[in-house]
Amino acid sequence: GSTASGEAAKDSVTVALTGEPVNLDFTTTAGAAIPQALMSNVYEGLVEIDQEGNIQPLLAESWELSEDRKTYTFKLREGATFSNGEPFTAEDVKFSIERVQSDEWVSSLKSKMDVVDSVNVLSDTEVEVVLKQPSNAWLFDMGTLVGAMFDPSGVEDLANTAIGTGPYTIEAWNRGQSIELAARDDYWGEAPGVETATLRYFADAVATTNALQSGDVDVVYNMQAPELLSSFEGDDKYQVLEGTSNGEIVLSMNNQEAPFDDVRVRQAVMHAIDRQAVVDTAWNGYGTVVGGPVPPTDPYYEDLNDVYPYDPAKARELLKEAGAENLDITFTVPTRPYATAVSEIVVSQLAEVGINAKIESAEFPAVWLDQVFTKHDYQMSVVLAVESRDVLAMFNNPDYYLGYDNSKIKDAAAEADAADEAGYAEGMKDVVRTIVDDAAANTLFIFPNIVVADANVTGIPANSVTEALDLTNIGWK
Amino acid sequence: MARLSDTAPVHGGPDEPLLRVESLTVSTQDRPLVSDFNLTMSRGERIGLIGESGSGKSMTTTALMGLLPEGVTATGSIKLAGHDLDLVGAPDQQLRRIRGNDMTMVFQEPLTALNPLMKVGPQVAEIMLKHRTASSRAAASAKAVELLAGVKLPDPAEAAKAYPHQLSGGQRQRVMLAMALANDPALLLCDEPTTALDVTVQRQVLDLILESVQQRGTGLLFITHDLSVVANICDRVLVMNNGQVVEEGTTVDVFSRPQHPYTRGLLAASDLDATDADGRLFTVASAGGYTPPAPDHLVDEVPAAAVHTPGTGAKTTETEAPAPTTPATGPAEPAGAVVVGPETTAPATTTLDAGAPVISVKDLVRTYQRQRTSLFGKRTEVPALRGISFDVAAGQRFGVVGESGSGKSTLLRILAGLDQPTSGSVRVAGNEVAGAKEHELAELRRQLQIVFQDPMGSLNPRMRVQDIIAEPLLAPGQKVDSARQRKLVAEMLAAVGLPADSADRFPHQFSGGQRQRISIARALICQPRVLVADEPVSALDVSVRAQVLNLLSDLVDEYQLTLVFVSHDLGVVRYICDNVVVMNRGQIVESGSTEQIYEAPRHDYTRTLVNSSMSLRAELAAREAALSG
Amino acid sequence: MTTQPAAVVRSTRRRPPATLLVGAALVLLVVLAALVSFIWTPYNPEQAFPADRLQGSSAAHLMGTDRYGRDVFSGILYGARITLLVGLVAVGIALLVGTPLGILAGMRGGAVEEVSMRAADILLAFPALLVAIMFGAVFGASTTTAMLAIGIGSIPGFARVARSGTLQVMSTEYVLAAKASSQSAFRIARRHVLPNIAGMVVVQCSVSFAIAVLAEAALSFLGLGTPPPVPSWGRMLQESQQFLGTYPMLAVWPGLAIAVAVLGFNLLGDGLRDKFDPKLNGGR
Amino acid sequence: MAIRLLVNLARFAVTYVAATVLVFLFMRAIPGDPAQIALGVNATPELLAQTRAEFGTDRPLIVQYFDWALGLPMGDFGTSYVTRQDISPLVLDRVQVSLILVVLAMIVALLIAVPFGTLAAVKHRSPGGILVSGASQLGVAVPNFLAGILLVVVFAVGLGWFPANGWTAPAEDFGDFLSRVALPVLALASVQGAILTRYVRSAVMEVMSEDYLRTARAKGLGKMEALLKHGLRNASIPVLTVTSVQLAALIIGAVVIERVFVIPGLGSMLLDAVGNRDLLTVQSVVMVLVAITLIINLVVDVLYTVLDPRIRKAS
Ligand SMILES: Nc1ncnc2c1ncn2[C@@H]1O[C@H](COP(=O)(O)OP(=O)(O)OP(=O)(O)O)[C@@H](O)[C@H]1O
Ligand SMILES: Nc1ncnc2c1ncn2[C@@H]1O[C@H](COP(=O)(O)OP(=O)(O)OP(=O)(O)O)[C@@H](O)[C@H]1O
Ligand SMILES: [Mg+2]
Ligand SMILES: [Mg+2]
Repeated sequence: GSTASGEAAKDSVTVALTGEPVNLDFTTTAGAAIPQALMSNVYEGLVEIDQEGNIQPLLAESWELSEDRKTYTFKLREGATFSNGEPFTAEDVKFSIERVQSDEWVSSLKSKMDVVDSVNVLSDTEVEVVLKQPSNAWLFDMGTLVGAMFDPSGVEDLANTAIGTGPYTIEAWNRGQSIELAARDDYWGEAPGVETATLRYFADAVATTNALQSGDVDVVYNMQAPELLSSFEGDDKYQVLEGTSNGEIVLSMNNQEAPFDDVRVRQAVMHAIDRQAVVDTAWNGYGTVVGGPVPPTDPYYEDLNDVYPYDPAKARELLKEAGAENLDITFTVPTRPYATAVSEIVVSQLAEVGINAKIESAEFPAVWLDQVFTKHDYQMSVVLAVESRDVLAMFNNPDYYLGYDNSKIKDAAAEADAADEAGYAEGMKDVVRTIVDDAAANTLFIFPNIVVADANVTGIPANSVTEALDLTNIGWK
Repeated sequence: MARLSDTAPVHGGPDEPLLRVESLTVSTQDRPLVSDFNLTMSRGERIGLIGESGSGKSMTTTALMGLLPEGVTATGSIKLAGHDLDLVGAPDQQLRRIRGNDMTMVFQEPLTALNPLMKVGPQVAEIMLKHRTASSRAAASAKAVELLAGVKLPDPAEAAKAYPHQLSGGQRQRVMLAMALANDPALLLCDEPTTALDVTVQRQVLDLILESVQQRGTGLLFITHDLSVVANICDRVLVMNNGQVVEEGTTVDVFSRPQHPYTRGLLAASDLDATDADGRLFTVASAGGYTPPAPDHLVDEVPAAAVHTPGTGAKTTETEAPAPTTPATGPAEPAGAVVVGPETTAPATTTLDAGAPVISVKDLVRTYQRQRTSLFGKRTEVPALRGISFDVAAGQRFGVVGESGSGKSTLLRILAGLDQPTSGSVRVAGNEVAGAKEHELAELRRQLQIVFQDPMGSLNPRMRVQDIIAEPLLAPGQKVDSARQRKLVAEMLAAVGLPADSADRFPHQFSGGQRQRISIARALICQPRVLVADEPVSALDVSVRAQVLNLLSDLVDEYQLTLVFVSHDLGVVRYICDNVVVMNRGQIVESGSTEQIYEAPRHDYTRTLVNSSMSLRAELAAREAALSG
Repeated sequence: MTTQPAAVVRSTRRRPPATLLVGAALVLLVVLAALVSFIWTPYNPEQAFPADRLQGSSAAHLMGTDRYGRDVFSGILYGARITLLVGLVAVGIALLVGTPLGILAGMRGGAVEEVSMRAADILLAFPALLVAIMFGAVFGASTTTAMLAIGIGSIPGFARVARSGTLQVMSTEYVLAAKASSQSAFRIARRHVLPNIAGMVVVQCSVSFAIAVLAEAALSFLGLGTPPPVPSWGRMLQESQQFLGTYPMLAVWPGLAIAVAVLGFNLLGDGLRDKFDPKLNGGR
Repeated sequence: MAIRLLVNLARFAVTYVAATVLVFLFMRAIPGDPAQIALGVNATPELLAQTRAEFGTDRPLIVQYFDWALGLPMGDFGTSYVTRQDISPLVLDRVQVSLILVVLAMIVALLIAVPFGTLAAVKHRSPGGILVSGASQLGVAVPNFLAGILLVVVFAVGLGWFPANGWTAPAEDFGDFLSRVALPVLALASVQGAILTRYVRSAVMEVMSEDYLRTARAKGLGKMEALLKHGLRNASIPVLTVTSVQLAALIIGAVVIERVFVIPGLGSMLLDAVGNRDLLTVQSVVMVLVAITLIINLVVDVLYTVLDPRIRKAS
């Protein structure tokens, strides 16, 4: 931890987080907690996604894309080593990518590597990746956890030891309390501003700010209780950063089940809900209302608020048209603070247009995954979708729990992925617009990434663009 | 600290009375319990307080101690020599220094008066430690054992380590007494300290009290129902009735020339040799035709051995009851347990089935495990019954007398199926009790009722008297509607001499004797065939005692009730029982018809017992003789 | 017949103790609130008015509004229903199952005692939370499942309290006396054991009531209790946590309501306990 | 003695086995697939099957049961498929933390409850007694998380006397341990103390009218003194019962306080494990709880007979 703030030349920083990793192996265990702690800090990829959502070189100094947009040739950074002392080479790239495709990886994210046809080592520092078809998404994904670079000798016990090329190693893990990261002195890049960075885990948002106020932690990252911010906002001792994340609060409607198999009913829901009011009441006004399932940091983002303005009269009309007046529905709400907060206001607004939603809680994740996600046994739900660039994952799959009929976007999406960057953005915008027009789901708002920190801490990544919490640049004024 | 002893007191001259009580009135919110009580006691004086049960005797003494129960208040004035303050309304702070030191009290009910979770030794030691009359904890413990020995508790060192529930009623009472004597008080208040004691021990204990009182000039206020005890030890007597002192005077005057009709009634009722025209014992109500004993022409009737002069009694009784030396009827020869044929002593009705005995006890042994005193200490065994055998025929009135702690209560508990023998067999009304399961005892219980020795403990504090008495009517098989229940209860209350409105009160609102009557009423309400009664009249004043004894006689006659009657009062046993067994140390040392035992005791212990018993006439005569001689 | 002390005054009903009166009054208040909520609340307690959020007390909103702009007073009235329901049903379950179990164990001894007390032990070790999670997961979380889980979780407490009291009562002579008059075990339990352990059991009831109300709050928060938007005092309190620094009144109202209910039941419990102790009030 | 010990052990064992079956079945009855949770959204059926095989959750229940239960006597709780670690040391760590927290809290609670409860009983008609009763009743009405939060707001955030939260093992740094454990113990103890106060009051009321207290006063003991020396032990049986029940319940019941003060106790472990459907860990935690509860009860039963010699002989 840290001592009283304001002291000069501090060499450690403590970050408060909610949600502790259960183990260190994101290749077999889902959830954002593991990559949050490890990516960028312990593991690195060939590329990284910067705060604006752009792809930047990391372990690859540069890369070239072939004319047919199918072959990437990476030139690797020299002098990078794993924390076990092994040098980072092209062989490791091949090993890492192929491992995702193997049975060793059981995370569902492995499908992102399906597009890779082969990996060829050209030299120690040059590697060529051949794709089955052109893909814009792939390179972006290489900046997320599937692109993490492993050493063949460092994957024995991934659940408990993490060996990567990043600026930190795991010094200690106090289960139930904290993970201590120690800066490596043989890191290839610029050393972080601190010797140790401690990630302390809290189950409760109020406890994080208490710890900040009593000086036990220096940074509260991804703060979950926006109502508490008011006491920090006017105070010089603290800085409050309101970044964005790639998490969308999605009010899902089961597209395959009555009454939401009728597009008019879904559209009625879109009109019935005042999304700004939802943000204001449920999350104290923090969060961005965008009207579509795409966060502003994505290249194909656009403001789609105009498509379905808040218009209860219109909603009622649509319902009448669909013959769905005085609708009784069940609203399955996962047991998460954001979900409960959102559900209360949503129910109230739905009631105004004559939709009587009965809330049923579902324990998250176990019951929710089982009931809603796997069995599709629900009518309406709400969930925070945190994966980056997940529009297609959600809507381009009729078997997905949303049950959106993807026939209209399937081809367009494939086309966009294969196009060049500009074409990709444009193509995806069309896809997204189609999804929104069909009212496939109601994206209520983009979840904010709120950070409260000691005013003297620098280098805090305000936006959460991927799952990683990048502590490479953290330090003290 | 002003301690009063045989040496000169700190304040006042020797003429100053030890205790002066002026117009003491004790009342609850809605009625007076004691009114206008006056008393002046000088040093070394021994005053008896007698009177009807519930007349306020205990309340008076409790008021002197300043320990009235919640909701009961006292007015008037109480002055104790050596203390300037009036004890009525004095701050607890001050009273605390007096209580237990200058003034001590033996409470009426020994079972509930002792802390059930503390060994008795430490309970006795505590009073010395509290007033620093013992130099150290060890000294106090040693003194406590000494005191327990002084009150004739067998094996005092072991007894000191026992919990109250492991001691017999009489033993507990003696523990209380040891406590009260510990600090050589200036004033000793005794509330029926010997009710649970057999006559030999009673004798010894009385002598002990007398001895310490005489040596130290202690003032003694002694409550008892036993007029012969009063005659034996008290110089003066106060007679209370209905919350008021109705007569006061020297013992001889009051007992031989009673002025107040109530006193006369008491005397009549206490005289078990005298009966009224119907052949029943006198009660206060029927005492009209009774002539009190005139000591002068009775002297020659007194058996020589029964004459006691204060302070010398101890010599006539053996300190240790003799170990059974080949008793006339011992456990070895159960057949010898005499079944006295009904024809010899049968009361009026003789239509008895003389064949099968109602109760048949063979080789009965009960050994208690006295709990380990510490977690790993070893257990000690207490042989309460060491193999006894006897038979009781139907309609018989069977008396059990014997030393305190000789196993009488244990025997009765086993007869009632409330305790299991260690070995031996017990048949009651055709049911084997030994080893019987709870449901197998149902039949037994329909036929047998028990009156417990300790009245308070056997009454549920949360039940009204109505429900307590009616309880046996609710036993399976009985079908009595509630109106009839009320009627029966009312009848029983009248029969035991309790006011009808007692039915709606709770047990703690009654005096000791009243409680005993409640438990007798409960036992008799369903007219059992067998009644086992453990000291059922020892807590009763003589008038009520006479009433209850009459009641028992009636029942025996009317319903062929078989009675097993435990008492230490030989007079009572003699009056009511036709057969007697004498118990000592868990064994029957002698048995036979009452007359036979009383007139010609064969065993040493029986002789001691008979000799130790006191009679009013004898005591009065002795007192007269001492005065004139 | 001996003369008896003149007039033993007939037992007259005396005024019930103050605790009993105050307790009854407070409980009545809660019951009234619950009843009133069936016919009238100032606003629909479930309806959010985002424009009116987080207002202080005013004529329009007696207790202000919460983060959703819901009227707190309406919520308090409505929540009384949930609170009463949860408290009474949970305590009822525990009382009706635990007390007889404990008495049975204390009276019978032997195998019965062994089995029932070990069962109570296991139940005691089994976190109510886990039971609630299971019910919630299997049947869908609701007020009912929460009530059941809390009730079941409270059984061992009652069983143990009842058993230890029973053991003490069974060692008294009045039970011996009852046995001697052939009273059935059931009757002994009802007439001797129950009245004499009632004091402890009543206290256990009132404490359990408090615990149940608060546990419902905790379960609601974990999504295992009354689902939103139905207001329950516990959840209102939980939701106000974040506003302690800014709108403390949001915590004060439900906190006060819970305190009133709990206090009411506790006082009632104490009062009853003292009233039924004949030694304490002269038995009148 | 030896036989009694054996009987007790056998009884313990049977109860324990019954509990294992119950816990095991219970955990299987709860919906939620551990493999599904490990893989999260987007899991494909093939991956799920593969993961289940790896976890062993696809085996017949009876096999799973014995696989787990047979390890228990050896203190082997198995390996969690969520944390991929041996469960035993992890659970033991948490048990230590919880026991320290809860036992300390219970001690403090008793230190509050015994004097105040006695006072409330002795002075049950005077303002002081009514005040104590009232305060204890209000105390019962305070949720312990609220007590915790208020303590933090005042003493940690406001006055800065204590750290707001966190845990340090006593062996590691005793001073820091004390400063961190103070507030959570106080939060738990204040509420538990209020609850116990009520039981103490009731029990003391019960003994106050007993004759032996009058005897004690007749010896010259003051009212209070008599009560302390002769009454408390008599009143202690029901209080002991409740204390033991509360103690057992609190080990998990402290979870809310663990959350507020970020303490790595058994309660939060259980909650996390249930959330992750970490079946083996949940089972193990519950079995540890069962063991603790049984031990507490065994001790309490012995204490009963030590405290009250009248209670049934060595049964
Ligand atoms: N706690 C109490 N509250 C009210 N009345 C009581 C209480 N205790 C006793 N009494 C009543 O006070 C009267 C006097 O009782 P007390 O105990 O002094 O009688 P006693 O003369 O000692 O009788 P006994 O010889 O039977 O012991 C009785 O009528 C009894 O009913
Ligand atoms: N529960 C017990 N545990 C251990 N010893 C006991 C127990 N009950 C009685 N005793 C012992 O057994 C012996 C017989 O006791 P019992 O009560 O039968 O005597 P008793 O003849 O009725 O005496 P008393 O006339 O004094 O009432 C006594 O020495 C007593 O100390
Ligand atoms: Mg008396
Ligand atoms: Mg006896």
